[in-house]
Amino acid sequence: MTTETTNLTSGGLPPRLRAALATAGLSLGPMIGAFVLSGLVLLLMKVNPFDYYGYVFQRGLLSPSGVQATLTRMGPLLLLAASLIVAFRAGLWNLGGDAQFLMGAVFVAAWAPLMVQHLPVWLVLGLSMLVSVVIGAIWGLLPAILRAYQGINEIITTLMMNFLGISLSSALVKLVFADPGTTVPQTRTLPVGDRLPVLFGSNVSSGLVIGLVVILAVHWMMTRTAFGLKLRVVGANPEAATHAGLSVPKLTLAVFAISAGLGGLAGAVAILGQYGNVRADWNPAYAFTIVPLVFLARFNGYAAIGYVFLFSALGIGSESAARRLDVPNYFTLVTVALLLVLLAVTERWAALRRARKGV
Amino acid sequence: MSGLFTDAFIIALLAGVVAATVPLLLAGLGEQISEKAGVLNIGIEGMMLMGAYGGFYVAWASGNLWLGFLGGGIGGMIVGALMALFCVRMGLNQIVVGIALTLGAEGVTALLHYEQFSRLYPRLSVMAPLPIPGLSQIPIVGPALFTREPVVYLAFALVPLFVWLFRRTQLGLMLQAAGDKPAALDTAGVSVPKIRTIAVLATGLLVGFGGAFLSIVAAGVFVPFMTHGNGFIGIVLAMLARGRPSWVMGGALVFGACLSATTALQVAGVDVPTDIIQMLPFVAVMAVLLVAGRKARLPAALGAAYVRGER
Amino acid sequence: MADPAPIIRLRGVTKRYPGIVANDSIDMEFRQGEVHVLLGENGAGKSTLVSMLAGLQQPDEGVIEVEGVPTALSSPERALELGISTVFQHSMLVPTLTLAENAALGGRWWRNPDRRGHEARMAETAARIGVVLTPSALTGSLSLGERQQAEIVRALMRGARFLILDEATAMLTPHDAAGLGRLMRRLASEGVAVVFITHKLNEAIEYGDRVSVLRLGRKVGGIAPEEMRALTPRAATERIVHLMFGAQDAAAAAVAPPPVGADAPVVLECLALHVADATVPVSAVNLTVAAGEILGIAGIDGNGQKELAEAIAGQRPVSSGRIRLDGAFIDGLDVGGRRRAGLRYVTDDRLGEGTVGGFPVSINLLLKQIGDPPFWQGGIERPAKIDENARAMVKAFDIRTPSIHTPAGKLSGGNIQKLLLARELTGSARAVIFAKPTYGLDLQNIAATRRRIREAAGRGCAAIVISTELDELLELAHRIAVMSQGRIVGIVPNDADARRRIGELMSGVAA
Amino acid sequence: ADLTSIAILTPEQGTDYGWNQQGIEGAKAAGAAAGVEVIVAENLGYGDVRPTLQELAEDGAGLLIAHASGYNTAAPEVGAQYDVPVAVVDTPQSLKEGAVADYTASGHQGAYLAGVLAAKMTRTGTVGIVVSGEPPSWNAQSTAFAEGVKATQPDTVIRYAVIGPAAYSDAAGGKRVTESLIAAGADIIFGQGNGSSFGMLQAVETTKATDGGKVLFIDVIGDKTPIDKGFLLSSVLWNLEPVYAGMIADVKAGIYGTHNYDINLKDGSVDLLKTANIPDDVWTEVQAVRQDIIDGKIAVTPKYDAASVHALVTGN
Ligand SMILES: Nc1ncnc2c1ncn2[C@@H]1O[C@H](COP(=O)(O)OP(=O)(O)OP(=O)(O)O)[C@@H](O)[C@H]1O
Ligand SMILES: Nc1ncnc2c1ncn2[C@@H]1O[C@H](COP(=O)(O)OP(=O)(O)OP(=O)(O)O)[C@@H](O)[C@H]1O
Ligand SMILES: [Mg+2]
Ligand SMILES: [Mg+2]
Repeated sequence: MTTETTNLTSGGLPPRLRAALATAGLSLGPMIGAFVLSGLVLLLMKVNPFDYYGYVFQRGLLSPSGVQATLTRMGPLLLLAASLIVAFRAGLWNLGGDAQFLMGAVFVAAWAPLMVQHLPVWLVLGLSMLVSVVIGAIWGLLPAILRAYQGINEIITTLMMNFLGISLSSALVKLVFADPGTTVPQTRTLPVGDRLPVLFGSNVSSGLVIGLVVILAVHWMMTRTAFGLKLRVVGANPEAATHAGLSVPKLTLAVFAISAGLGGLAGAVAILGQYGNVRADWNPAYAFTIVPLVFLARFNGYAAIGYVFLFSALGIGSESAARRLDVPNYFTLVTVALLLVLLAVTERWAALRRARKGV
Repeated sequence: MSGLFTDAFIIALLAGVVAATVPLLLAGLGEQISEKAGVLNIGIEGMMLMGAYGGFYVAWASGNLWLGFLGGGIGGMIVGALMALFCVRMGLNQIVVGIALTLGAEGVTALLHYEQFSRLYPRLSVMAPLPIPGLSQIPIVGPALFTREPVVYLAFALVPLFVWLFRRTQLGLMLQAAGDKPAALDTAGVSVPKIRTIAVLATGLLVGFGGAFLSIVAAGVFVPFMTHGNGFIGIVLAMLARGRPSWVMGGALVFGACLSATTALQVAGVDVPTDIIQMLPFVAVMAVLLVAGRKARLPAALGAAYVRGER
Repeated sequence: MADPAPIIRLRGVTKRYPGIVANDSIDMEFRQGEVHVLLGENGAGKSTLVSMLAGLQQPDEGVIEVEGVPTALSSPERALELGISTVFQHSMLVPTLTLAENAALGGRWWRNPDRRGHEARMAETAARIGVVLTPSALTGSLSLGERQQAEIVRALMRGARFLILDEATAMLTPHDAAGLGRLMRRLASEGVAVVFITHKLNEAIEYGDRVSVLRLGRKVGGIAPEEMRALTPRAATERIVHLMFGAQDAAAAAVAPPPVGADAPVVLECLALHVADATVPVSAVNLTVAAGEILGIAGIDGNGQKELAEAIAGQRPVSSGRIRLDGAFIDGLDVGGRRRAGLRYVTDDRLGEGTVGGFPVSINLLLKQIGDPPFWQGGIERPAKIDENARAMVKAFDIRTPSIHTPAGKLSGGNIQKLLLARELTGSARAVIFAKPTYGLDLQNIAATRRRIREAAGRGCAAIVISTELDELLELAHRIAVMSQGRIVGIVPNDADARRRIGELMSGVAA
Repeated sequence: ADLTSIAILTPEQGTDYGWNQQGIEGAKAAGAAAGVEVIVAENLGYGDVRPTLQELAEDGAGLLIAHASGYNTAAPEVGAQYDVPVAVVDTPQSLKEGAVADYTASGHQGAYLAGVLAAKMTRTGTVGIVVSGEPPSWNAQSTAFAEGVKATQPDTVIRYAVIGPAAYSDAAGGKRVTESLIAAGADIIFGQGNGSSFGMLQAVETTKATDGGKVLFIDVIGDKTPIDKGFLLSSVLWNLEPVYAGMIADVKAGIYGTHNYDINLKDGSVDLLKTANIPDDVWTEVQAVRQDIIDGKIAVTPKYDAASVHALVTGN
C-alpha cells in the first residue's frame, strides 16, 4: 500500500484551496466517464441514459428532500472517513470499521432509549456518543495490542474482528438487548423527539455537523499538530519512529483507540440521528464503502468530504432513478464500481503528473 | 436423540465439511498466489461471484458441468484481468480497485441473473461422484470423502501442486521475489509485471473455479450474492497461512468443519444460537494469534505497485 | 595489451530526471580487458549511467552501441542476455530467499531452481575469489557486507563479459576489498570489461586501467590507460581530485585530534553490558569514553557493533549491565530520555531509520524533537520556527537541497548524512555515537564529516566512532576498541603500533 | 379520503417466488382492483430506506407499504413527517389511528396444515425444517409446522437447522444443510429462505431419502410449481391481495389505523398448495383440519420468537 503523505509542507490557505479545487476538477472527469460507460450499459438494458441520470441529479442534488437525505447520510460516513484517515495516515490498515461502527451502534441503541427515561435528552445524547467512542475503542483494542506488542499484521486481525463483530452485534441484539415489546429482534427505539436535533427546521440531522467538525478536526490534528506528526512518522517509517525515540507501541494503541473510537461514534450518530434502533443482522457496510473513498482522497479530510458528498448524492439519486425507470437497483453497484475505477485512474494520472513536475 | 448419529448422518456432515471447504480452499489458494507476488487482491469476492455466474451459465447453456467449470474459471479470470490491468499495469491503488471490482461484479452478476434466470431459476444436474477404488470402501470415511465429485479431488490435489510450485519451481522463487523485493526480480532479468499478471490471472482462475464449485456443485443454482463472504474469508486464510498452501487447506477445513458443526448441533437439537457458533472459527483464530503471538509475516511489497527505477 | 575494440560505447547519452540532468551527453567507451573506473562526487550521475547500462532506465537522448551496433538495452533481461552483469549500489537480493536461490532466480518458470547445484557453484565461485559465504543462508539474516559479497559472487557466476560494480567495496573490509581488486584484475586479464565505481581513490588508482570522472552529470575528463601507467599514485590522485572538485584540495591533510587531558571527566560508561540477539549477542562490554575523547570501534561488519550502538542509544533492550552518562545511570530511560540527557546516535541506516524519506528536510531535521518548543507550541506546529531552524541548519551544515521542503529521500546520500549530523550535533550533545559515518560519501563529504566529529570532541563531547575502515579510525580516534563476535577483544591506544596490534586482535592472534 | 396511488417497498427484487414477489404482486392486484396506481420500489436492501420513503411520500403515494420488518421503525416516522398512512409488518403494537397499521403476515395456519400433511406423508417418520435465518414470520411458521406434525403423528421426529444468521442468499449453504437433514432421516423438508431456498430445492431433487425413496419439499409464500421438477409436495401460499385491498378500502373510508391486518385460512389469504404429489385421501384429511382451524376448533397461535421454535424442535 502506498503511504502517500500530503500537505507535509506548511503552506498557507491558497495552495490548500487550490488543491481542493483541483480535487473537485479531478472528480468531475471521472464522473462524466462513469456516466458515459454506465450509460452504455443502460442502453443495453434499453433504458435512456439521459432520463436515468436526469433523475439521479434531480433527486440527489436538486430536490430539497433529496439534498437533505444526501446531507443526512453524510454524517456517519464522514465520521468513518475520519476514523480511517487517522489510521491510514499512521500506516495502520484498520479494515474493521464495520464492526467498530456496529458495536458503537448496538450499545448506544441499547442504552440511549433506556436512559432518556431518566436523564435529560442532551445529556443522554452526549453520554451516548462518549459510550460509543469507548465501545468502539475497546473493540479495536485487541488488534491494537497484537500489532503493538506482537507485530501481528492488523489487516488480518481487523478483518477477523470485523467478521466477529458483525456476528456478535447481531447476537447481542437478539439475545441481550432485544426490545421485549416487539417480536422483531431489534433494540428498543429512541423516540424521534429524542434524537439528535435537525438543522434549522430542515430534515438534515445534526450528525452532519458532527461529522464535518470531526473530520476537519482530524485533518487538522494529523497535519498541524505534533501528535499528528508523530503518528505520520510511525506510518511512514516505523523504524525512524523508533530511532527518533517515539514509542511506536503506545502510538499504535492511540491510533487504534482514536480510529476505532470514531468508528463507534459513527455508529452512534447513525442511531441517534437517523435509525433510532438496531435490528438483528443489520450491517450497512458503510466502512467498506468508505475505504476506497479515503484512499482516493489521499487521506485528506477536505477531499474526503467531497467524495463522501458525491457518493451520498449518487446513492440517493440512483435509488430514485432505478425505481422510476424500472432498472434493478443492482445497477447502482455497477455505476459505483465504474466511478471508483475511473477515480483511481485519474488519481494515478495526477500523481504521475505531480511526479513529472518534480514536486 | 437416539439413532441420529447414524452412518448416513455422519457421512452427510463430513460431506458437508468438504462442500463448505472447497470454495474456501480455492479462494484461499488463489489469494495466496496474488499475495505472494505482492498484490493484495481484495477483489476476490467479485472474482468468485463472476466464477459462480460464469460457471453456472456455461454449465446450464451447454449442459456440460465440466465446461461450466471452464466458464467459471474464465469468469474469474475476466475480473482477474481487470485487476491485473488496473493494478499491475497501471499501478492503481489495489484496495480501491479490489473493492470496485467486487461491487461491480456483484452488480453485473445480479443484473445478468435478473435478466436471464430470475423467472425460471434453472437448476443443474448432479455431477457424478467418482469413487476412489479402495479408499471409497472404508466405512463412513469412504462414502463421505472418497466418493466425491472429481472436482473435489482436483481442488485438494492443488495443495501438493502448489507446494511443489512454490518450493520446486522457478515460478515459486519469482512469485516470492515479486512480493518481497520486486526490484531484485527485475534486475535478475524477470519482468515483475509479467509475474504479477500471471499471479493475478491464476488467482482469477482458481477463485473462479471456487465460485463455479459453489454454483455448479454446492448449490446447483445461481442466486445473486451467493458467495456470501467466502472470498473475504479466503483473504483471511491466505494471510494467516503465510505463504503455505497446506495452511490454507487447514484453515479452510476448520471453517468448513465449524459450519458443518453448526448444522450437526442444531439437527441434534442442541440449542445454541447460530450467531455464536458462526463466531467460533474467528474466535479460535484470534485466540491462536493472541496466545501464540505468531508474526503473520506478509510480503514486504504487498500492496505496492512496482515502477522500475522509482525509489 | 593491444587496444581492443570497445564492447560498449556511449554516444551523447543524456538522462533527465524531474528538474535535473543526471547524465548530460556522455561519451564513453568500455573495452574488453579493462577496468574502467567511474569517479565523481555524490549525485554526479554514476549510478544513473549504470542503470542505463543495466537496462533499468532508457536514455532520453544518445545511443548505446554494443560491439558497434546501436542497441536498445530495453530491460534488465536484455542486458543480461548481452552479458552485462551488474552489482548495484543498493542490494538487489531478495531477503527472504537464500543466497543460492537468489543466484538461481530467472529462467523458465517451470524449471527446478536446482538449489544444490547453485549452492555448489556459488561456494566454488566464492572460494575462487577468496571470500567465505554460506550459500544456503537466508539473505535477510546476513549483514550488508556479506550481502554485497554475495552479489559480487552472483555477478561472477553469470559469467559476464561486462561486469559493473557500483560502489561494490563500500561495505567490504579492506582485506576483502583488496581481494575484490585482485579479482577485477584477473577478470580483466581474462578479457572481461569491468566498470568499477568507488569513492576510494586509492582503489581507483590501484585497480583501474582507465578513469572517467563525472561531475554534475557531465563527463569532465579522464585518464587513459597509457597515462595511468605513467603516473605515480600520488600524481594520479592529484589529477583526479582536481578533475572531481576543481581547484580545491578536498583531501586536506588530516589533522590529528587534539589530545585528551588525563583529567578529562568520564562522560559515557558501559558496565558489563549484555544484549540478547539471535545472531550476534553482545556480551560483557565495558567501555569508558572521556570528555573530548574519540573512541574508535573497529571490527568486521556484523560483529555486534550495531547492536551495541542501538543498546546504548536505547533502541534495543539491554539484557544486563548498566550505562552511565555524566555519572547518572541512563539505562532506565527510553530513547527520548537518553537524548534529553545528551546522548546522540548518528545511525548508518540513513534511509531506513535515520530519515522519513517522504517528509521534508525541515521536518527531518526535527524528527527527534517533535512537539518541543519553540517549534511546536502546546502541541501545535509553528511553521515559521520550523522553517527558520531548517534554513539555519541547511546553511550551517552545507546541506545541498533544492528547498527545505524537499522530501529528504530525494537528497543524495552525502547530503542525507549532513542532515543527520546537523540534527544530532546541535543542542547540548554530551556523547555521540557515529555508526559508519562516512560510508558511501565522496571525499569532500568525508572530510567534512570527519571535521564535524573532531569538532564535537573538541567541544567536550565523548564520541564513539564505529567503522569498518581502519584508516578512518587511525585518523580520528584516540583509542581503538576491536569488536569481534559481540565482544570487545581489546582496546589499544592510537599510536604508531596501533595498526599491527589491531590487525592481530581482529585476526584473533592476541585474544 | 381520496386515494390515487399507493407504494410498496421491498428489500429484494420481486422475482423470488417468495416474500418480495408476493408483496409486490399482491399490491399490484389490490391496486388494480381498486383503481389505484401502485408504485413499486424493490430491492432496497435493509439499510437506509428513509430517503425512498420520503420521496414516495412526496410523489403523492397515499399509503406506504413497508414490506420488511427492517422498515418498521423508519416507515411510521416518515409517515408521521409527511402525514401519510403506512403499513408495517411484525410490529402490531405500532397501530395508530390514521397513521400506522400492521399486517404481520404469517402463514402459521397454513404451516400447521403443512405440518399435518408432512406427518401423514412421511415414510421415514422424520421431517426437516430448514431456514436461512430466524425472522418472526418464519419462526411462527416453523412452530406451527412443528405443532401440526406433533398433533398428527406425535412420534414423528422433527429436525431443525438454520443455515446461518443471515444466510438469505446462501444457496450452497441451503443445499448443504438440507442434505444433512435428509441424511438424518428427513424425507420431507419444510424450507424457508429466499435465494437459499433454491439450494434446498436442489438438495431435495438430487438426494435420496434414507429409505431410498424420494424427498419432497414444502415451500412457503409463493408457488414454485412453474419451476418444479416433481419434488414439490406443497407450499404455504400467501396471498396479500386481500390485506392490501382491505387497507385501500380503509384508507378510502377514513378508518385506516383502527385495526391491524393478518392473513389466514378463512379469507383465503393463506392456503396450502395442492400438488400431484399429494394423494387425494390425504388431501381430504388435510382439508378437514383446515376446516377445523377456520371453525376455531383448532387454535393455532403464532409464536414469533426463535426460542419457541427451539423449544419445540429440541429434545427429540
Ligand atoms: N530515480 C530517480 N528519480 C529522479 N531522479 C534521480 C533518480 N535517480 C537519480 N536521479 C538524479 O540523478 C542524479 C544523479 O544520480 P546518481 O544516482 O546517478 O548519482 P551517483 O553519481 O551515483 O551518486 P552517488 O555517488 O551518490 O551514488 C541525482 O542528482 C538525482 O537528481
Ligand atoms: N526519487 C528521486 N527523485 C529525485 N532525485 C533522486 C531520487 N532518488 C535519488 N535522487 C537523487 O539521486 C542522487 C543519488 O542518489 P543515490 O541515492 O543513488 O545516491 P546516494 O547513494 O545517496 O549517494 P551517496 O551515497 O554516494 O552520497 C541524489 O543526488 C538524489 O538527489
Ligand atoms: Mg550512485
Ligand atoms: Mg551513492
